[in-house]
Amino acid sequence: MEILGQIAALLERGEDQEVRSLTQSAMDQSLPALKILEEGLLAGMQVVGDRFRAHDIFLPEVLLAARAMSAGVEVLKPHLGKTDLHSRGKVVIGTVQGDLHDIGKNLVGIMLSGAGFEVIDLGKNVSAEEFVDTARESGADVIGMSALLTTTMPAMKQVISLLRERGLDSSVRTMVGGAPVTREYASEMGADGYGFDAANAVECVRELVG
Amino acid sequence: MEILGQIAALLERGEDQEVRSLTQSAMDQSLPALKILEEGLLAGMQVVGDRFRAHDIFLPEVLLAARAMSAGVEVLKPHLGKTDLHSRGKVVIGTVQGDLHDIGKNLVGIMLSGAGFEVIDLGKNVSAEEFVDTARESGADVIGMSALLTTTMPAMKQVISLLRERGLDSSVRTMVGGAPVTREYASEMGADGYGFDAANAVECVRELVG
Amino acid sequence: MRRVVGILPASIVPSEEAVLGAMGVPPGSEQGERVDGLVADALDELRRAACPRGVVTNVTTDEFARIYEGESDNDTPSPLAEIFPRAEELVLFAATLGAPLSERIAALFADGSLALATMLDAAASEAAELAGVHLDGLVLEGARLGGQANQFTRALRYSPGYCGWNLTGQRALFAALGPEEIGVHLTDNCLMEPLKSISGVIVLGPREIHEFTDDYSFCSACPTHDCRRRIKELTQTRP
Amino acid sequence: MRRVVGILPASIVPSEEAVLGAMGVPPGSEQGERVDGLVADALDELRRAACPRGVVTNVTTDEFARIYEGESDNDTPSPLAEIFPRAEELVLFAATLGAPLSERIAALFADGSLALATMLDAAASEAAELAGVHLDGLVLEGARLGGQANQFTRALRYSPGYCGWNLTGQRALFAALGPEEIGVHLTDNCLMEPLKSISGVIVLGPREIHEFTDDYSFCSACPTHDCRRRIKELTQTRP
Repeated sequence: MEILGQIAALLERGEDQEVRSLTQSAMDQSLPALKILEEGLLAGMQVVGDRFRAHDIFLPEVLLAARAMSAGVEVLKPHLGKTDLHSRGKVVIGTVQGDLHDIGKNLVGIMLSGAGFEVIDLGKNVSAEEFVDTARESGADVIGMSALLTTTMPAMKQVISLLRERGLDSSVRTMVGGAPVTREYASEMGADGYGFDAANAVECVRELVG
Repeated sequence: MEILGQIAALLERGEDQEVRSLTQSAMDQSLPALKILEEGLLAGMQVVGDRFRAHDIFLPEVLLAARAMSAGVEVLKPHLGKTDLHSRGKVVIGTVQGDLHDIGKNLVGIMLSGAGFEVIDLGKNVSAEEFVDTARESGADVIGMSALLTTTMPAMKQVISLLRERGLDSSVRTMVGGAPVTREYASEMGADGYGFDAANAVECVRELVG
Repeated sequence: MRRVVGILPASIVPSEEAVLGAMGVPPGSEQGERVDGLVADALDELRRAACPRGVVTNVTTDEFARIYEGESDNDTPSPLAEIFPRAEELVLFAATLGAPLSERIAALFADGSLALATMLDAAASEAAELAGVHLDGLVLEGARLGGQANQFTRALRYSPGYCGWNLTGQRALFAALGPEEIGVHLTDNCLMEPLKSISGVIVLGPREIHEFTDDYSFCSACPTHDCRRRIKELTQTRP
Repeated sequence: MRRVVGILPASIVPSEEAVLGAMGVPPGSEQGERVDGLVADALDELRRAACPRGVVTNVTTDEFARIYEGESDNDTPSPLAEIFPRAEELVLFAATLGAPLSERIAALFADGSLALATMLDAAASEAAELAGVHLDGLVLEGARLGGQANQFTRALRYSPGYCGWNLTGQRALFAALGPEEIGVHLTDNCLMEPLKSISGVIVLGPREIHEFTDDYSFCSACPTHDCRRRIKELTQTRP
């Protein structure tokens, strides 16, 4: 299993080419794809995530690690079962209606993917109906909403209300985040979780799904 | 058959929406797609081409007519046989190696499509091998080459030489054009045809194919 | 006076340290060759796709009072409300990096180049700030040449959405400035399109009028307290 | 003196007539609503995606003699060879509309929007010419302010690839001017990338030195004889 440790270490350093070729070597050695994913790639990303939360490394290195992870996943993809890639849970993310900022939401998507969640990114300016319909149709566990404008924060509340109206609030949990969103505001509007930054959002989803 | 005349007339005026819906109406009346193509769309483009060559209308109107023609062809496409759309012949076009100018070549492509030829556009900076290989594999009747630089004109000669080398010069004819290419230079390098402008290029291909 | 200016892409390219700073990397920390390469790639993309331009227009104190009042939803008190009546000059401004850059960032995200896209987004945010710095310089130089400013005059920018000036203030600002001419438009939610655009007022005056402490009601919710750095720089920079 | 300038997209947007003229439509002929709409769409695209910028640098007559000599493959005689020794000032120039515009044109062609793509291409060619006109104005104004030119001074541009100046002349021109700074690069075949770029020399001098007749050896192969219009405009335009 030495090779899986190597893959994790290379991924931590953001060596995408090497991660790709070593992942291929692991496949050539007939290691199961799911094992390579979990004990190689995801294990490496777990370390990266932990170090990021500990302010030991910063966003650029996380991005490079995520790029290396994608390189490895590309090799594994044809050999993974349909559910392997999102065994940890499925999250629908988007920036709420009226808001065009999506960099924070994109980072959350990168971090969630790196943590082994399946991410459905609806982009920006997403209506309440689109959030809820997508979550229902895809069987998502969590809806993650982002806003950068105070004026668009009420749109988050609309999504939560619509989930309740449709009786989906027990099966689909909600997480909110973005610069103007405080923990108080999040609980006030009835969100199940609050992600104050991209690293924290992963923890938040883990708790909601776990 | 009144409707085919109407389609032709609308196409001549560049009314793309109307050409689309009237082409659909013609289909709904169970007229054969090939008949609509030839007696409606191509008949209209023929008039447009003739008027363009007579300097009665100018390029912008030709472009609008070509756009209307595309709108109509889109409706017919699923109902046309594989060879219907290029029954008049197949032309490979491109700007020769080293040259990045492609507006003249693009116009030739628009005019040839409008005249019912199948056009394979290789883009710009196209090597002699690419011209010849594509022509052979696609069974093209004509290779049309464009150059805007005097320095890239010798690349045209290379294509003609390569065709001869491979013994394809009897089945694939060549046409050259572009600002610095004169009729003298065209015949000197052994091209079968010379298109001095986009309208003329269509005539030239017709002669080469006919 | 109203001026519309083209700004050279090369003059708004931020330093590597500034880009990394915008991504939360503390100054002076080594990031290694791969990160350096990623920043260099992002700056190349920026140089290629950014088309910075700006517009500035002078307004009187009375005119600005009406613009600042806007839709009467600012926080009170606010630093700007106390500062602008004491300004030597007030200049509305907007600047943008243009639509193609925003489209390039979106395209990189869409095709999965997440690392480069995120880095380019950060670089573009810094570049938009530098376009603002460029306008500060233009306005200061113009005011000095015209005799409305002297060697002690300093410029500080304020924007709707910050420091108590409600984002809805964009409407009055846009009506007075007309930044549509440089391709900047306002959405119903008072967001600017393209996204990498900035707008607000440049306040000219002696260093003293710019000073304030960050103890306003809204300061506790401010994630950056960037005012500290900006005010500090005013005392440090030579005229 | 060398100057690098950003030019506002709005200042290089051609008239509808100029765009149609570039497509071979004779002046004054009515084209109808649909064509007008297509031109308007193309000009919107141009305003959005063009990022014009330019660079100019003064050279002495001796320096320009070496640059013009280039790779010794110009036609002789040529108008420029006779004109430049009599110039008051010689200023190398390059201008570009930037890479995103060229990519936009290519994307429109690729997705089958042939009419709009062709119109935008024509509009962009005219816009590149207007960027040259903009540089003429800058250079003339600078020369007048500096006392190197007077009210009778006129500017005319010459470019490698035209009027007997071989295209290979781009190499010496680029080496002396350095237009890479504004994002213009030369291919092995002396083509500029992005495609909508221009380069050459601006010749300043009294109207008389600019006049020549189009009876040089290469004039018979010239498709435009554009020199006639350009020389005529010099006599008509007010300083």
